[in-house]
Amino acid sequence: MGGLVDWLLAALVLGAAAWTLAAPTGFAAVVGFVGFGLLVTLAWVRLGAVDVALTEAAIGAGATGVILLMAVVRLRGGAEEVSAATPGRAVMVAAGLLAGGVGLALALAVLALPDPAPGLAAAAMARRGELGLGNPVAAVLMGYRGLDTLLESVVLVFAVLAVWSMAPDRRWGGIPGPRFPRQEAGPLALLARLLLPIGLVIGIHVAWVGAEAPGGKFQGGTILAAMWVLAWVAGLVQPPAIASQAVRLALVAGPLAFLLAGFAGMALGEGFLAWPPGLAKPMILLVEAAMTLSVAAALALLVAGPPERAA
Amino acid sequence: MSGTTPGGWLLVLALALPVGGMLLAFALGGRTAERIALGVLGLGTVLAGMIAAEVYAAGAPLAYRLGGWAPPLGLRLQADGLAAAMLLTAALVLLAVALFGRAAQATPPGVQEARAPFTFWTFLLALAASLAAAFLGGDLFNLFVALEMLTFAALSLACLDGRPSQFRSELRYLFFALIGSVLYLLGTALLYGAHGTLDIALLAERAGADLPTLLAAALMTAGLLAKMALFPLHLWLPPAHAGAPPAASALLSGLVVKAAFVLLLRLWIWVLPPVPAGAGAPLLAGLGAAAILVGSLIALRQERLKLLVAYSTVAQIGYLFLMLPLVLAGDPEAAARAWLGGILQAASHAFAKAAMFLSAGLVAGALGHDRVAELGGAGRAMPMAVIAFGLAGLSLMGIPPSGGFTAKWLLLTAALGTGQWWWAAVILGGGLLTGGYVYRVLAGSLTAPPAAAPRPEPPAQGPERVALALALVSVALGLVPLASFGLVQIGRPILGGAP
Amino acid sequence: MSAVLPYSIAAAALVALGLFGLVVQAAVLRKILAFNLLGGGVFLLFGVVARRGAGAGATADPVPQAIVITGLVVAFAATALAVVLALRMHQITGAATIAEAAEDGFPDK
Amino acid sequence: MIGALQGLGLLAAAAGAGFFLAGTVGLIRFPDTTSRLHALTKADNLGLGLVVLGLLPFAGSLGAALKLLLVWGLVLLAGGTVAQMIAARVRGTEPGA
Amino acid sequence: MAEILLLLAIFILASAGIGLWRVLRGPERADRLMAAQLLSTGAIAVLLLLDAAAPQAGLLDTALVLALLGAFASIAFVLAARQVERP
Repeated sequence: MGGLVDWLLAALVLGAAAWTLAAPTGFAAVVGFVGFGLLVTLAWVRLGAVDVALTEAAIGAGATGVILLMAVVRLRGGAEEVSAATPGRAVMVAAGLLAGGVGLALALAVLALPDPAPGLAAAAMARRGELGLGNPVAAVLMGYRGLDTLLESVVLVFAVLAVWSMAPDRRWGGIPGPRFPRQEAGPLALLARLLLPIGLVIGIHVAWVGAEAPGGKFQGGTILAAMWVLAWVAGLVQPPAIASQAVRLALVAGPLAFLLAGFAGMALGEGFLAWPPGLAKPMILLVEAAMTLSVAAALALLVAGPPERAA
Repeated sequence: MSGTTPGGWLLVLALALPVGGMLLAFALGGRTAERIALGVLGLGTVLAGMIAAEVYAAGAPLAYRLGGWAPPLGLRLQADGLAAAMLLTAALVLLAVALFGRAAQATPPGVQEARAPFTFWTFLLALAASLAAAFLGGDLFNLFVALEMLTFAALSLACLDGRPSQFRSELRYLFFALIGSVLYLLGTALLYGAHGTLDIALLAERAGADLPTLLAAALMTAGLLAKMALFPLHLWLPPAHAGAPPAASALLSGLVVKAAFVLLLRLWIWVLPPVPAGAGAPLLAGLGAAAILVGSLIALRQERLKLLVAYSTVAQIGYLFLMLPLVLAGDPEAAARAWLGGILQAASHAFAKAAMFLSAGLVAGALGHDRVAELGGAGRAMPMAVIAFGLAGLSLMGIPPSGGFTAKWLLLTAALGTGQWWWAAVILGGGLLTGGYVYRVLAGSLTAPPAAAPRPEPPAQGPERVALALALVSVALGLVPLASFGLVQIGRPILGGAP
Repeated sequence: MSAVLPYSIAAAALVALGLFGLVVQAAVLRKILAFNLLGGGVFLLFGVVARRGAGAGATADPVPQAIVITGLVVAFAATALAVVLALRMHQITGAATIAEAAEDGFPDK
Repeated sequence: MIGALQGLGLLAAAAGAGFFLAGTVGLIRFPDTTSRLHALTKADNLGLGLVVLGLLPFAGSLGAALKLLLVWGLVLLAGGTVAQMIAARVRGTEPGA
Repeated sequence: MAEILLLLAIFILASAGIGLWRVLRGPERADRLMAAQLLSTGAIAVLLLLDAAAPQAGLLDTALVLALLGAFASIAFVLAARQVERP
């Protein structure tokens, strides 16, 4: 029975992916991609990776889908250009052979992986107690491979600045994205107002439980970012000007807190990015809180895009 | 072996300093970003020098175990000769470009913060952080994150001018970079599945010539080649590099592609067992040889100076790949020569190419155009920039005495020593073609200006001096006695005894 | 443990589909989608690896799980940047593809 | 050993699954967007509602039961409002795909 | 019992899959939005059933996030499209 679920799910995932590629319009392709993200979320659950399922639900299907949907309504026309630039049959066949060959080799290589699989599950489970964390994935992210997480949170700052830097010179310091009219009446305005508090609670809940159960700063931060975007498109809030000091601080708070905690470990003689015994859990929670804020700010600003209006 | 060594804390600082500096520059903004960048990059140069000295003195790599967790569970930073040499090269070029940028990328008076300068200074630090992460990382996934940092930093620097025509070439650049990253990541998934670790030192012990490992290596190599723009994946590079402002082009061509190269060496020399690596190396070197010839030939035909310099990058990257079959040939003496030659090529090209882009930018700025055919009068108006271009050109050609000469000579003798004379022929041919395009530029700039032309505006002295200094370093690398380059051999696996 | 076979095949096929789409699709938005499918295949492969390494009370090896979480966030940032570049290009030039980049953009200053 | 409540729950969940199927059949058979929308709303609201009701006896804790209800509430709320929205757009001047 | 719940999950997944194919074909944008909605609801139901069949920490939270973001994505899209399409 379980096997049937997995085969069905794998087939649906591939079907949605094929649709995304073959869809007649950009909009249809994006909807196919959102469906793909939903199905992949289920696949992660079946693979025993609920932490990833949560992330995929929030980022893969949610945030990526919204960015692409908002892009597709702004990107119009170009049909002739696209068909002129679409490669001919020979290239198609060559690309198909190349891609198929890579896929086939990959499938064979996966089947050739050693059994029992080498891995770090036992080590990761055994030592998470030293960090006071019940969730082994959180132990990897904040402990064993903390540098990855630190650098990744820095990548988000890079990405936000990279997006901002695409603006025209005269818009620097201004407000990102289009202005949305305030929705006073109608079902949408009501729904937005109703959803906001629920979403905030869920976002904070997901970020908070991350230490013990699936969840954490990235997933929770994404939900909070989504709620901000909702308030924005409903006209309830305006994006802050990118010159604002508060925005800059919110963006760097997480990585900076992580970096400082790393040095604190060094100062206490435990080493860079080491969590001092006894203080590990509270320090991690503090850093996670700052990271949640920064992730939420970064993702929301990535959705909002480069500054388009004067402050 | 993977524990923390004395002096390991230097590695932490070398990474954390630019990371923290970037975050602060971003938060504080405006002119403060420039001040922070200058300070951090200056300190970074000192740190890189200290690391190199420490590695050289110890005769062994430095390592730092992060968070106290031992690999395979934890991560480590490590600096062997390769990392130390590249870190020092990067620090010097970054500092030079920062000094150059003080004039070109100053925040205009009367404004609190402007787009291009703020982006430039912040991403200069971002680039320093990314390069430190890429050179010092000891774990393949950690290096993936470093590659992604590099992508964002490099792309934004390339877009700095914000000209409408840029977006198309930058999108192409982004796609190549992203595909490269994804293929690299795919390889790490296979390696983890096969060996249960991504730590380079542990993988070196565990990896065999099994299907997952070989496919992983092939995918990762393909990804890195796309990022390095090795022929035939080079088409994205010239428009992207040539379209950026000179300071950014210098970094992109001089440094960014080298980070992917260091990862490639980690993969081929450390992780892969010698036998399959030896079998695949001639293929890569063949592509490198094609890059040298094709890139140089296209550079010869360019009408725009910056595009000419960018195509020269395509060609010079090719030389780096010639070292692989020579290092892996199984002759320890030739391997040491080829290794030094390859790294020296990477370093001297970084200095020379940065010098070339900076001086080309100065010339283009003063003349108001960069058409190669109409460079007349440039030599009279800004002799220092033209001399810098010429000296850098000597190094790229491989004329003694210069770093480029020593590098190419080492590769050449290693090729002859291992009986692979055909690579030697490529090196010589590439040198001649390089001479051709450098001569075109120099000859053009040294002619008298056309009578009707407006008098070119002489540039400020400071930036010119920076370009000249970089060119001089590239040349001076050739005057250093070979024995003092022992640094780069430290920590290199000895592959002589391949079964 | 038996559950991984369907997902192994799906992961390999997704990589193939994504690569094919990246080469063949002309519109930038479609290329971005194909890149995300390719990325999805890579992440799913990590998922297979994680599942195969389940043990010691973990339903899947936590290390590849953490890697995927990191990777998903980075992929999102890359997608956002690509979308912004595509929108800017579209806004300024009206173009929807990146065909023909070569020597079209070096006006005199 | 299945308790009576859980047995009833299974029945309700099965009925919910039936509604999903009915919704799908509707989607396939109905000729125009508006009637397809009706089919979908049934599947959404009733199908998931019955599944949630059916699973309540299986919930390990009060918190879990509340989460189940919250999920249903969110889907109801969003589904209903968005369906209205879509219907308005279909009647209005939606330019098509 | 767990088998029955799994069977129901398969049933819902399959019917959502078939419905998905129909609606994705269009022809209207609204049809396609419905496709996403249908799959989202189906996926939520599957998650709930899987959790009932074999309780696992985080499954309900995942369903909650899907429900929340499904609602969010639909509204955000409709509002954004309204804004952009205004002449």
